[in-house]
Amino acid sequence: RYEPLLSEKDTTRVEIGGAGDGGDESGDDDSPLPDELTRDSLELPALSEPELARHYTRLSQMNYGVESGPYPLGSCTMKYNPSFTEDVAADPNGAVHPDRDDATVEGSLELQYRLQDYLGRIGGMDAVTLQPPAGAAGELTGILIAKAYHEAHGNDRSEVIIPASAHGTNFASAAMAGYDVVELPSGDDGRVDLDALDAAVGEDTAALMLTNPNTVGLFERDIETIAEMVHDAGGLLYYDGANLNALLGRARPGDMGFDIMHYNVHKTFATPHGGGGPGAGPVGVVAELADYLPRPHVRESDAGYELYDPESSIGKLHGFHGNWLVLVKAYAYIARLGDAGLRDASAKAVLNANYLGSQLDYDIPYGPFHHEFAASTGEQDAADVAKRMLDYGVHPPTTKWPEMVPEAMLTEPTEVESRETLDDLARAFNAAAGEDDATLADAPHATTARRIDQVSAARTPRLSWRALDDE
Amino acid sequence: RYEPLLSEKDTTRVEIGGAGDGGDESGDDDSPLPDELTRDSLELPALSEPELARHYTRLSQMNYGVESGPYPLGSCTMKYNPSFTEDVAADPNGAVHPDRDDATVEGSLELQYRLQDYLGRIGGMDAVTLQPPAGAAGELTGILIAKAYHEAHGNDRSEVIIPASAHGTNFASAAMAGYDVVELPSGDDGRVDLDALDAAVGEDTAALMLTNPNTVGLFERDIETIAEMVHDAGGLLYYDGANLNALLGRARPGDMGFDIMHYNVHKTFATPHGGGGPGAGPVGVVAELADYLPRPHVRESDAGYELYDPESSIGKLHGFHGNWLVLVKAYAYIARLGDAGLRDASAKAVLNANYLGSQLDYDIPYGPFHHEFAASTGEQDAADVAKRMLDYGVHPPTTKWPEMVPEAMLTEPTEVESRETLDDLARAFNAAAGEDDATLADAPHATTARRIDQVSAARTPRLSWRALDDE
Amino acid sequence: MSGTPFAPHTPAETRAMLDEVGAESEADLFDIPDGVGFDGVFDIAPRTEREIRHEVAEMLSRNDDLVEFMGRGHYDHYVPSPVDHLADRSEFLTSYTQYQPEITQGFLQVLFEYQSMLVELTGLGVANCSMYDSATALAEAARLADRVRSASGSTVLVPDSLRDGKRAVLDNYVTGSDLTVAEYPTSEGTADVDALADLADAETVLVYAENPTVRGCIEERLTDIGALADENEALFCLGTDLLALSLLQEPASVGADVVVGSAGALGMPTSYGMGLGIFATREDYLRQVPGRLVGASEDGRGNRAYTLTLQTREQHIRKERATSNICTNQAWVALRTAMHVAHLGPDGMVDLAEDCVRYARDLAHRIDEVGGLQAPVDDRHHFREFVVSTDQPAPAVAGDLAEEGYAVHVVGEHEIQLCVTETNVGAVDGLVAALAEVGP
Amino acid sequence: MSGTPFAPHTPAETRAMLDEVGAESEADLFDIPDGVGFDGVFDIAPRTEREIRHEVAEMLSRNDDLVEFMGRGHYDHYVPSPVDHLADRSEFLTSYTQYQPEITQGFLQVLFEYQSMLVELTGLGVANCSMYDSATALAEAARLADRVRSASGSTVLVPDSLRDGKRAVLDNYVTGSDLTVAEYPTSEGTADVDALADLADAETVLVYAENPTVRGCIEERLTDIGALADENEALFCLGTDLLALSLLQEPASVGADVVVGSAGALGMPTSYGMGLGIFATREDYLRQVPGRLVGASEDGRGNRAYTLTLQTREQHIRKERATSNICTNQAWVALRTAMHVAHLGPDGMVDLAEDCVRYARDLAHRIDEVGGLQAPVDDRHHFREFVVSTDQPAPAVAGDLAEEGYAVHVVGEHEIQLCVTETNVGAVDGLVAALAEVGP
Repeated sequence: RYEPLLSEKDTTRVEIGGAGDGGDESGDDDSPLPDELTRDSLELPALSEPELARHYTRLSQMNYGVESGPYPLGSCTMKYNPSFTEDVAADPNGAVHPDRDDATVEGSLELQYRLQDYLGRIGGMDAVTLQPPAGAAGELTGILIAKAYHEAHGNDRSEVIIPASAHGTNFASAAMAGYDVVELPSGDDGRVDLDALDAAVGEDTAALMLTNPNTVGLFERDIETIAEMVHDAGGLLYYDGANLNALLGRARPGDMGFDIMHYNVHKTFATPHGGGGPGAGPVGVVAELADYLPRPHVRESDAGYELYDPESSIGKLHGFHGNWLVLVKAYAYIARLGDAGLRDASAKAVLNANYLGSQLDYDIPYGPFHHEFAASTGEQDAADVAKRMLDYGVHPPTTKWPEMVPEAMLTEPTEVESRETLDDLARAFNAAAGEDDATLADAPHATTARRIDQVSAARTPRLSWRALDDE
Repeated sequence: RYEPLLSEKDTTRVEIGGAGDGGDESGDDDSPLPDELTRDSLELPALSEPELARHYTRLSQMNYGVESGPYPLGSCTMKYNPSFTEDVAADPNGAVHPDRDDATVEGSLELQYRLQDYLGRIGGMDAVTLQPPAGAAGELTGILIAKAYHEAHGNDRSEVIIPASAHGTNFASAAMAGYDVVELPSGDDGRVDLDALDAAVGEDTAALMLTNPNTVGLFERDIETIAEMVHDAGGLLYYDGANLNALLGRARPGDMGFDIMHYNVHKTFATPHGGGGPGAGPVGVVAELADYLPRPHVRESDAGYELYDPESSIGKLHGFHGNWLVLVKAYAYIARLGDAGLRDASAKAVLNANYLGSQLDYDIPYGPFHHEFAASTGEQDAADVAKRMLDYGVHPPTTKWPEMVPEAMLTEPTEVESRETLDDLARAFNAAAGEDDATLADAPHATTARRIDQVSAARTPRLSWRALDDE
Repeated sequence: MSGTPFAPHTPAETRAMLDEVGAESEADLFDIPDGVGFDGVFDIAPRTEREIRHEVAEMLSRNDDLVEFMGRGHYDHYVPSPVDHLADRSEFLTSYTQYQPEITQGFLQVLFEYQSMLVELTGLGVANCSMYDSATALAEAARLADRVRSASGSTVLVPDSLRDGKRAVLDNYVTGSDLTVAEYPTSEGTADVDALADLADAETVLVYAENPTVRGCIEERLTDIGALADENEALFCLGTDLLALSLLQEPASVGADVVVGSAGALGMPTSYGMGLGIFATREDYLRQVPGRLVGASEDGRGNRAYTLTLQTREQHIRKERATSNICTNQAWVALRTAMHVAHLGPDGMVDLAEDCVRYARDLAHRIDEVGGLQAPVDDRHHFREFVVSTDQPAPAVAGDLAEEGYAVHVVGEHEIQLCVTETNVGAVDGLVAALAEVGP
Repeated sequence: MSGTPFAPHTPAETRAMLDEVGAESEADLFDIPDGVGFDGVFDIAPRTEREIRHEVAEMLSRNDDLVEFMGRGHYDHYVPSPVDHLADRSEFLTSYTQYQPEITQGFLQVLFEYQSMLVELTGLGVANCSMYDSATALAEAARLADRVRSASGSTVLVPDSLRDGKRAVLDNYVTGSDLTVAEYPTSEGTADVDALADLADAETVLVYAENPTVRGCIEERLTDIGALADENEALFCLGTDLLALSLLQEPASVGADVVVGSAGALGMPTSYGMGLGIFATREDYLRQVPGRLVGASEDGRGNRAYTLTLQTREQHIRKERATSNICTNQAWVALRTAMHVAHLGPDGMVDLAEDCVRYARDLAHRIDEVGGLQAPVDDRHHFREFVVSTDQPAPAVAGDLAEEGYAVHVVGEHEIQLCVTETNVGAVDGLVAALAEVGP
């Protein structure tokens, strides 16, 4: 099955300008600008609406989504995205310009305020900003808040400590904020090694960034001790919210001693991932850090709600107010579940991970795990096993990460899968377990596209149809 | 690829009643009805929303729609259905109860009035009812109007004349109204045989039902003579609007002498076919017949618009006001195209049919045709050829009908197809032309489901999952 | 824009295609005699998508924004969002009738599941893919009775309270047959079974009753009515709706031969009456069923597959001897209805149905406490709706209520009818207050 | 409802699964020390779909219903309906980043086409899959300049009229580098190129200019700015938007090294500022590009196939040495934008862009005729928007206009700014009348 590029179907080159002199005010069809201010021509695909509808329909059918089947990508929390949240977000009354006077968008402010409040309760945080447009942006926000806090307190701290098993964004975000990254090796039990932490932490420590449960699903049992060590050294504790779906209603970062956290609403709160985005990465902080939040922030006022600039605000992380539509969907999802639903979501997410883990023929080195686990394919190449799983009509887990597990298959089924689906997944895993390397290396066999050559893609980058034409 | 039935996934049996006495008014969870008024239990599928979303998503992917590819079903006018018409129809302000006092639904009445007006102009008719919920219902409406007209004029007429090549619904609708059907053989040129008509028409003739262009795409050149013959005999002329897409802005049934017509808005005006429906079959009549239209009818009033019962109304063809959502979509489509667009739609529909016809290796016995043509597969079985076309990823035409063409492939590409798509279609046709009977009889080979056994389906009807369970 | 935005032809492509078919111009392709050609204008201005959305929104905003407490055969239940999103997938929405089952297994399976749900709900062996609405379904039931019972008589008995819409459609559908329609009396909102017993005789081919009835009453003597029909060798046709079926007596258990009614209460918003007609019957009458049927079969590899079946009943094959003229039906609405039923599940169906009994009971109780109003008028259990009597003229009460923002039915000089479901139960306080103001 | 409606587990299934994993209860599965366990409540009541739809609709209806004549980097263009319907297909909407390209060819191809459209529009060789918005795209451009020009200096020059939102984001993104941001003056709404020439020096690593500028002016000396950057071995970064790109000077032709800006003007409604950042640059800097890139390759059968490529630039591989921390991006918005561009086609793009010049020109002309108002303030050609000076205090004028139903920008003590596109051009008569009332 092959769908031609739009450019291979039909393109038109439009010539621009010619007659106009820029002073023409007759409203006719001549170019309204002098030629020197315009481009000469524009060539783009030109297709009718029916042709476009078929193009995109066919392409969609060549794509796997959460409604296609299980999507157990570890650390990605690929939940079902309730369609009613789309309807809620589509409300035309929410489609306002971001520069509107805040007194004229009381409804939008109220929704934001309520979501700030919900997130604060769920995370045990005192204040929450909704502005960061993604998890990584949330991390940068949080680290900038830590930096501003330290600077305001006359502390010149240069290091951020991050476990080796952390998400890559942690490292990159800390570096973007100008920090040196101190990488913390995992202990034998897969958790933070307190001795290593003790060695790393000190007066240069601006913050420790931690995911809990960590990226193999283990709860950092020593979190209270960890928090004490970091705080005693004058550092702050940052919580990476990627794995929050494990803990809803069971534990809160704020209660564990974290000072700053981000929420991945496109994970925990079921907003769709959209093929890579948009997400949203709200950041919660303890009261002491509230004055550093990005501006503007929403608060209650006499008249209802208003925007204001926190006193020591770090500034902005988005040109406007972040990813509004995503935030509305998150609000709707949280409202749908409520206390009991949120708590149940985590319970079922953890149950599903444990059940699936129990059905696999592969070793799972670390436990007890919560919402996700890292199985090891041992002698087999995890990436090949994943490709082979495609032949069974399921999406494979995250592979070869984190590195603490050799040939890792980081698997997070989420709460939405049924036992039957988990059994299907287990069958797909286990079928690959017995196969020879040649079969695996050649997989997948049953997909529209066979194994794709990554090396030539990178060696000879062809990143546009113009690049293809030039060949 | 197989998707289990809902019943094969999970069902629950709910027991009903028990505690309730019917007099319970405490609002608790007990059954609010006495047991003797309720069923004992109910067993139905019980699945979570994510499971349902996947079920229906997968089933949709096992279905071919207009956005999947060309759909040249002759006589069905499978146009692209513009998605904006869905948005227009989804307006919650249009979601009113059908019994609302007409003074409180002025907006709904205005839309209906405008659509009546548009359809009248397009068909050359003086008054239009929107009530019939489908083309066949429109036919019955029209024939009942003819019957009421004749009865009101003291004419006891018992026959409706219908060409042999007409749609099956024409025969069935006339019969439902109590008429004897007089079938008119086609002339050698594929059109109405005037001699045969002359022999058939007479004082028993209530009406002649005619499609123009007819079901092999030929315009009935003698339509003026035909109309004169029928009118002279005291009969009425009924126009089956199934093929109206051939004539928009080029000819109007009213101008040809037709007294009554129906419109298939799900054909000509691009409302989606929905896997078999809903459609809508508005009926237009000349002024003399306007008093017979179904009740209620929309007209202008001092205050705006109102419902009224036409003086000699035939009554009703739908419990309420017909298929509202479909009518809104038709209104939006007509408004989008306007005069020039409607005229162009027919021009391109006819051009596409002629172009496609010119590319086929099969004989097309009758012409010049307009928006559709009937190719003959000659020695090959037309149904087998159609099955083989499925292997080329296209939807085949209507087969083995009308019977005046042996092994007919009645083909109507509509205006929405591009030359490239028509060439693809022609390739699919022509590829089958050279193939042996065994290959054809075994086709399709590349589809999810292979050739389906129709005989056993009819011989051993299994029409529900309960029937499957009982086996 | 000089043409339709939905055709892809550039002028150059049009020219090339005309050349290919040997025509000078598009006009040359039309074989229309001069006398009947049209060269006038419709005077319909083309508008953009945006303009039309604005125009229709503007038009429909002129409907008064009233909270509706209306029913009488057309009900408002909340349609879960996934129904909209999944049913709008173009593979479903834009497909045709499944004449090529090999590439339309998806829709066929949905329709098979829809039929199966009706079989479960009615207890009858066969359900078709859909009729237009409950009125046409009833009319087709009468025609079925005519075919299977024509030797014995020609009378169809319907309640005197039958909605005009149903009666008028029934009259039109039997106009070509020998059937005559007669009414039997009702009392306290349900069938007067004793009177019905007097009327039913050997001439009777069909007895029609409803549960709930048009006044919202739950019929208590269905078994007696079924027996009466049976004694007279008439078919017993029961009119109902999908939600009522989930809670009230199973039709098969009371002797129903045909079940008709509205399915549109589930799956569709209140679209000015657009809906879906249920049609289910005993397997005995399978070959007399109107409309489309989907059956299970096998494909060439022995896998289960679905297909339209028993098409020899239908108009495109049997022409004037078909069981009905129906062709285009309400398949997409059936798909939506099946999705809604599946989304509710049996628990959700029964819970909602029981709520509809409670809502009506509780609202009637509250209204009855208002001086000058009596509710329910009928001494019956009610489903969703009931009749209220007022001391004031009912049209004036309804008019006053409209001023207050509520739409209700006027069903008698001093009777209004109210329907309450999960979609308007939140507004009952306001309604009761308004009624207390204007009703007594 | 005692749990999430989006998990399928019945109590019996839960029990069976617990047994399978050897746990007594769900609580046993949580390995949480007592000290940090949470057994409180959030006090968030669960609501039904229907209730939440009603609740949010109610909340958002409290936004004042104003016709917006607003722009300054965020624009309202009509998004054709097929964009909504096609982008909402769940295979697109609910998919993740394409880590398994064999089953995500559809989205990859869409992103490849999006990148290709940007290459056509900018004339540059490389475009990424998306940044969050124009502000973060500009900030990433500065960081790219830092990487490729760090040997030569550390100054980023931006116009003094730069939106606060962009400036504030830029400041945060360069906080970890040695870059300093300095402003150059603007005059008549565009760059003061002579002053810029005085400021640009060997320390300069990036010169940023916008076309159109934040005041809606079309920059007339882009080539000079590009040359200035070039002379100082600085990168020339041009900020613009997709529609402007279709008509105004091609960035590559004026020497742009990086193009950033907003694509969200096409593909998205005005979602309170949610959008999509363009990022395109010369192929020279390919390996320094932030964010995701889709490349063409082949599959095992030799068929063309698409895949994410050059991932070694990215955080999940390169960690703290990545070109950016971006992971989740705006892919689905890019998909919508590509669909909108494809729907317009080149003719539609240019027509709409030309209309945006005419609309602004004509509206300014009409306003200028009102006594007490001058428009446009800047002696430039304008794109969509322009500044108006009033004799009255601008905030008061804006407040009065809001009373009349119009939302505008206040950009100075006596300056307001107006933006006009196809979506509000129908309301200009009212706006002009209101302005004539409140402005002078």
